Amino acid sequence: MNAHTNKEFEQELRTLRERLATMGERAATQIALAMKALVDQDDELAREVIANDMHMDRDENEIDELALQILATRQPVAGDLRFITMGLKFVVDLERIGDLAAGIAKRALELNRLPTLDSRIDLGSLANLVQKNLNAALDSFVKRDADRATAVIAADIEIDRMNASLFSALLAHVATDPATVTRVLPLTSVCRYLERIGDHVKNLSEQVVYMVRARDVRHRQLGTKG
Amino acid sequence: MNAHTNKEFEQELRTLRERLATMGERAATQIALAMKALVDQDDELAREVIANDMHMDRDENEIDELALQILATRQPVAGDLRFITMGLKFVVDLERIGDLAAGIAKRALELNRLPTLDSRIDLGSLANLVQKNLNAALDSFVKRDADRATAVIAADIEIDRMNASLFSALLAHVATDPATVTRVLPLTSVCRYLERIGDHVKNLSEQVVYMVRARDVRHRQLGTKG
Amino acid sequence: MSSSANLAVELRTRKRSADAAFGWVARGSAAFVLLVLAAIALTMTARSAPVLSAMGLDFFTSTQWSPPEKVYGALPFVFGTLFTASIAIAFAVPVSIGVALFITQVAPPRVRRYMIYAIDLLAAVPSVVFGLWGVLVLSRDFGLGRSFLTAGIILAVMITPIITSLSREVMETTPQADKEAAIALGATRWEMIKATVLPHSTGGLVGAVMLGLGRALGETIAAALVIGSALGQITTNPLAAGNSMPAVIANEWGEAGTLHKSALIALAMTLFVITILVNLIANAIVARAQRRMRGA
Amino acid sequence: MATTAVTAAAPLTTSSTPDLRSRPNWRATKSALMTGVMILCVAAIAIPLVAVLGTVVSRGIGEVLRGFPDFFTSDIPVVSRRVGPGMGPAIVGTVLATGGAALLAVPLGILGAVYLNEYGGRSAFARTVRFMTAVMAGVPSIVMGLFIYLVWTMRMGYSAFGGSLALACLMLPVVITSSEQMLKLVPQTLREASYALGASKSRTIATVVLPAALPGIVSGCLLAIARAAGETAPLMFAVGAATRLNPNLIFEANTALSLQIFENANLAFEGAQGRAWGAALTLVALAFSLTLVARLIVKRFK
Amino acid sequence: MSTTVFELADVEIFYGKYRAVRAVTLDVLEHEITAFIGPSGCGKTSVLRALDRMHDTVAGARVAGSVRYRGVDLYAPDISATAVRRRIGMVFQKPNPFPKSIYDNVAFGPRVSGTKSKADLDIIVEKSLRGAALWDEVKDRLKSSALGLSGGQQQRMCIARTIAIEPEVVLMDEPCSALDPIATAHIEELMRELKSRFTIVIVTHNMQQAARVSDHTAFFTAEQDPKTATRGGLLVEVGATAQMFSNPKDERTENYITGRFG
Amino acid sequence: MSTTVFELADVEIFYGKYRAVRAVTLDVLEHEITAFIGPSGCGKTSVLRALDRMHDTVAGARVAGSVRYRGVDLYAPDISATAVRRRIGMVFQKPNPFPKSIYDNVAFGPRVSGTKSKADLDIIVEKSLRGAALWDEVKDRLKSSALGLSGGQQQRMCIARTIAIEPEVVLMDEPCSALDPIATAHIEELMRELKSRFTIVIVTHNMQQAARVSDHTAFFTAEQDPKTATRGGLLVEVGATAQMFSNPKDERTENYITGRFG
Repeated sequence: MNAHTNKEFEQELRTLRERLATMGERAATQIALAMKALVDQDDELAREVIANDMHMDRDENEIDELALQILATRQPVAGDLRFITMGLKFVVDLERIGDLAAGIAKRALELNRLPTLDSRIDLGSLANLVQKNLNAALDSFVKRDADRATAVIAADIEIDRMNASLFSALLAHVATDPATVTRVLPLTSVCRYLERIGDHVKNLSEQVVYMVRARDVRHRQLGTKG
Repeated sequence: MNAHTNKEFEQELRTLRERLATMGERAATQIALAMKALVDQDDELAREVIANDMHMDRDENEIDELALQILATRQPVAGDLRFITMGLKFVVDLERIGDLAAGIAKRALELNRLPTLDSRIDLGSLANLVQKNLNAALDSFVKRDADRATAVIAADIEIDRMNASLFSALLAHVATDPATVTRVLPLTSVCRYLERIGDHVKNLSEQVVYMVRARDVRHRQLGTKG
Repeated sequence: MSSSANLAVELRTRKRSADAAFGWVARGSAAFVLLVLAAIALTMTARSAPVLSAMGLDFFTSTQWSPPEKVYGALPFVFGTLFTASIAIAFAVPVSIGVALFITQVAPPRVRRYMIYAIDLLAAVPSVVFGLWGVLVLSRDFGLGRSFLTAGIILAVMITPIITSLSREVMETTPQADKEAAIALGATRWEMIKATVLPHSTGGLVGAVMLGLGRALGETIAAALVIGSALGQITTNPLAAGNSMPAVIANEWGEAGTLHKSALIALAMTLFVITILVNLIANAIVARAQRRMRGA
Repeated sequence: MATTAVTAAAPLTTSSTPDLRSRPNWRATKSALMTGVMILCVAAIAIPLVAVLGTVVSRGIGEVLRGFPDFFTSDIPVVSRRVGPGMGPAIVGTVLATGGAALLAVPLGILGAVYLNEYGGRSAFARTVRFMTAVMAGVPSIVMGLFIYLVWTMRMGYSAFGGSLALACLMLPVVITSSEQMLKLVPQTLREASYALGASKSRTIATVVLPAALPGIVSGCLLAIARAAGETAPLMFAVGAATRLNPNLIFEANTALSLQIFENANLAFEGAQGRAWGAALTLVALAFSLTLVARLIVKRFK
Repeated sequence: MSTTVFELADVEIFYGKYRAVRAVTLDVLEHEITAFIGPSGCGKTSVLRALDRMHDTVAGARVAGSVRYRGVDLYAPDISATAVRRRIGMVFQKPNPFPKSIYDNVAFGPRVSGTKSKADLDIIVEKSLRGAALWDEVKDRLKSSALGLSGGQQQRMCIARTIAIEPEVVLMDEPCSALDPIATAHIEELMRELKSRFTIVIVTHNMQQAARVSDHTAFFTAEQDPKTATRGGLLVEVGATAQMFSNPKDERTENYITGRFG
Repeated sequence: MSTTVFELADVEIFYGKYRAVRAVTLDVLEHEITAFIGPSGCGKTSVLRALDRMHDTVAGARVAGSVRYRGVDLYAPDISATAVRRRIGMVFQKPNPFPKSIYDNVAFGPRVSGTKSKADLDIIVEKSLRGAALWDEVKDRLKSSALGLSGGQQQRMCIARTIAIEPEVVLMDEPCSALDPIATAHIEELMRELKSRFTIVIVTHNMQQAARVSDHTAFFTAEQDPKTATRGGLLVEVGATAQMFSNPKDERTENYITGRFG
């Protein structure tokens, strides 16, 4: 597509795009750091992640403000409008991802106060998959690549599957050793957080497909969630 | 404020408002029915709630479509624009509330397959508080009552507090009787779902305040979440 | 709602003879102008034939006009006509444009309104009244006598309101936006006039001047009264008595014989041709100016 | 020129107080000077015109008021030397000749203008007619008088109607040109509005275009009539001479105010000159009132 | 499914030898507002004027292709332009009241069509002025000149004058371009009210206006004409307005409506 | 903090005895675009014309209150209107080129100001036309008539003509109302470029245009004037444009910009 005749408008759209990408990167970093804090039992890092969530909240406000200002002053239509409204919903998911990363960090703090679980549950591969998906979703957004985004949506099934098997494993742990229940509970939370992050990533990807293809894939395919 | 000179625009805004209110009511109903299914151990009702979530998804799509169409054809500014962008974010929360209600129904199905827990945990009062808050938030939206919405935001602390105490009670249960762990886990999920619904209700209220007062209360007060 | 077939019937053409008839009546009226002009040209040519065949080209070059000797040389009258008209134009044009500029660009609205009325009224004063004033006041009471100059002045006074009135109308059509553009660029009033009013009005001003010239050339009565009726004078002394084509015709027609009448008709024919030429030149200038204004 | 290096100007940020005071300079002086010249022009034309009108009024008013209203009703003295009224036959003659001319030229001229503007447009025939109209407008009045003498007076004799014919020929191009101008000023959108409402072309012209242009057309016609009323030369060849009232348009020689002024101006008699001034005042008043009515019509409908 | 009022197929409009617009194939549906948008020189006004044979009044203009009105070929040799125009009214860019009274303006069309009775005319004038939402503002001065009305009122009077002939279609050629936002809003509201009784086609160079009022939008643009090697207009895309402005099919449309003018 | 270029305090403008606009107190900041919006008759154009003393050319017009330009009272008795207008340029609603060549149009201002040298004028003309983004389109026909340009080009040439006098401020009175969306977009883009060199004040009745181009917006409206009992204009609200269009302070502003015209 051509550039806008109105260069200020063009610049504002570019800023919005960059802000969204930056916020996405921040979300990915937050997840990675939270998982690192959990694995390394690093209290300080966990607290840092929790503190950093403030920036994500600020991002959301500022991006909303920018989008609103563009809507008010540029009266965008068609592709531009889809992009901006997508941005408005995009930040909701990113902000929640940030909240969930902070949640993982909080659970890490809880776990660090408890004795370590003997046989470690493999949360890492779930976290890796989620992060990979998030990065793919952000990439599909930056490159306006609907096919890539569609692949992310499909990959969410794998996350759900992995989460279910991890959950059974954790339950099995409790069954064999009831005393571990207080330690297992935060871990099930982390599991669920990762799964919810996966859901948000799926939403992000649906927004990307919607923006690029201009048809609503949300809730049409892939059945219900929850 | 006066009516719009453009009566079609006026009608579209009214439709959007009504659709949002209807979707809000549906969300409240879904929570109530899910809790009833849980308490009454009613499998059929639980399955109905899960099936109904489809309607909430459709609501979200249709409201988004309407909002986008209004933005594309009416070029709204000022109060109208704030209302429409609020609507776009409002439905995100309502749709998630719907998902969470369906989640409660799914947990109810799981629990119904397990023996009943001897001493029942009082989830009812938490559910009541959440529903009360949701209704208050919807009411504040319909009546454009920022004070009421602010009260809802404040009340969320009570939900968090109640959730924390329920959680300790559930853990105490497992500690005294390790065999109950498989039954307690779904209950902790329900707890968490209710708390998350509470968070979404808080978000809804923040949107209402934003729309009415035109200043961003989101994330400014009340510290971080998660 | 009628079906498509009914609709087609309804939309069908009905003969509109009244419409066509009206068009032809209008066309016929327009053609009348051609008819009259052709009749003028034919009649005048036919009637001036005798003197032209008698005198040949000498009619236009000879300075001798002597009806008793049947010698008819029109040159002095052609000269007299052009000379008086030139004097009139020389006086009238600068004054007219100055007055028109004053009315349109300088005068306050109230003064402007009254001046416009005054000028329009003066343009309607019949030429014979100026002639009367010229002969009884200017030449007799002021002692200016009957001369080229007297005739020129009378003609100038006569055509000034006409040229002023037309110039004013043209100048008023200068778009306010153009004038404001010049003012907004820091121009003074005179700079604004030079940049917008004058270029915009060029075509119309030329038209106005040419119309004035046509009037001055063709004006019979005022000239006949004050020019002096001298025969055969070709002199650039403005105070000398002279004669002009229309004045000669008016003064001599009454007592003219057949060939003399033919000579006077030939004189009228000459006057006719000169005014047509003036008009054609004026039209061409106006058209060119308009083309330039349109930016082609 | 295209190779000239152009550097962007530095922003004109002058935070200091700008000097905007007026001070004398050549440009302002020149402008004032030119305004002065214009005022001189006004004076240059006002003086002779006021003198002419002043003389006409001061010399004419006495003549007109002497034995009022005899000046307007009595016959013209057969003996020019005689002092006294009146101008009755000349006034009637002027009205007859001018009125007849108007009846001939106005309908013909307006229809011709309708053709030129509404039908002809830029067609070859219309362009020819337009050009010939301009030529005809330039025909000197005395030529028109001669023409009428040759085609009419020589056969039918002197009469007011001959004058009418001559004046009509003079008026026709003026009426056509001014009417076409007025029709041209009627916005095309009005015609389109009428067509869009299902009106035919003749209906559109009759009920929309002509009414819209009417004030301008009437005013143009009145000005043409005013000018015709003051014409002298064409009447000399067509109207003849008379001293008695002749209310008949078609037959018998007649006279007119302008003819009387012309004839009496050349006579050295006090009475004749007095009557000439009286006739001049009458003629001027007639022309003025027609002009004023024309202007009022335009102003009223603007 | 709405009735199709106009059916244009491969319409081209020529001024002399110049092909001003080509490739116009579109349907206009009953009781809808159809908007024509596009840049200057895209031929949108030419196409509008082809719908009530206003090109007949312009020397050298010619319409090729098929223009059908309810199935009837409007350019068939035996079709009367005045009869067509009495079915298909037109409102113009600048308010163009006749220099007559308000009453005579509105009664003009009915009188042309043969209505003479004062009583009938009174009823028509009142009904039309009410229809144009102007009655209350002018009922006390029906006999005063229409030129004394404000610009917005004049335009509404022109609409009243048009609907007084009870047309089936009202064509509007940039009816608000000479008006301020308030008068524009009133005219737009009036259009929405009128569409229950008439079919409306509007040309506008204000895209937002097309978005606000129309049900269907046709986007025209100007491009090099491969046949004549001059710039000429053509139809790019027709579609439901909401879809055109949120999700146009053609990239040229998207570029234009989003303000990417190259 | 930007420098204040204009400082208006309690400005009122009279035409004869009629008070056309009142209560105008606002600042115009350097290197910004300030837009005046509001319905017809709100006095926005009158206020604009007060900024370069264009009211001097209208008999009976009078400006009351204080109009300060960089601290200087523009209406002080010893201030020269022509000197003011050389500092403060103006672009009008309809493109109004002089009937001269493009070159002579642009060189008009500099010539009036005393620049005679052909070489200097050449440089000024090129620079100004480049500044108005018109150079490439007209460099090969500088000597042909400016009236042969398209509407949008004419308006850009008028802007070039204005910036040729190197003013500090450019006032624009609805500069795009006679143009189509594409020409409008180009003029708007030009305005955004020019604001790095000039301070711009624009009157527009297109609210979206104000939203698109301006940094600050002043909203005027027309109301019953309590003093004269006639309808007159007044200033309602001034603010940053983004804020005015997303969150105006005054309800009258909100009603107007959202299209609630009563």
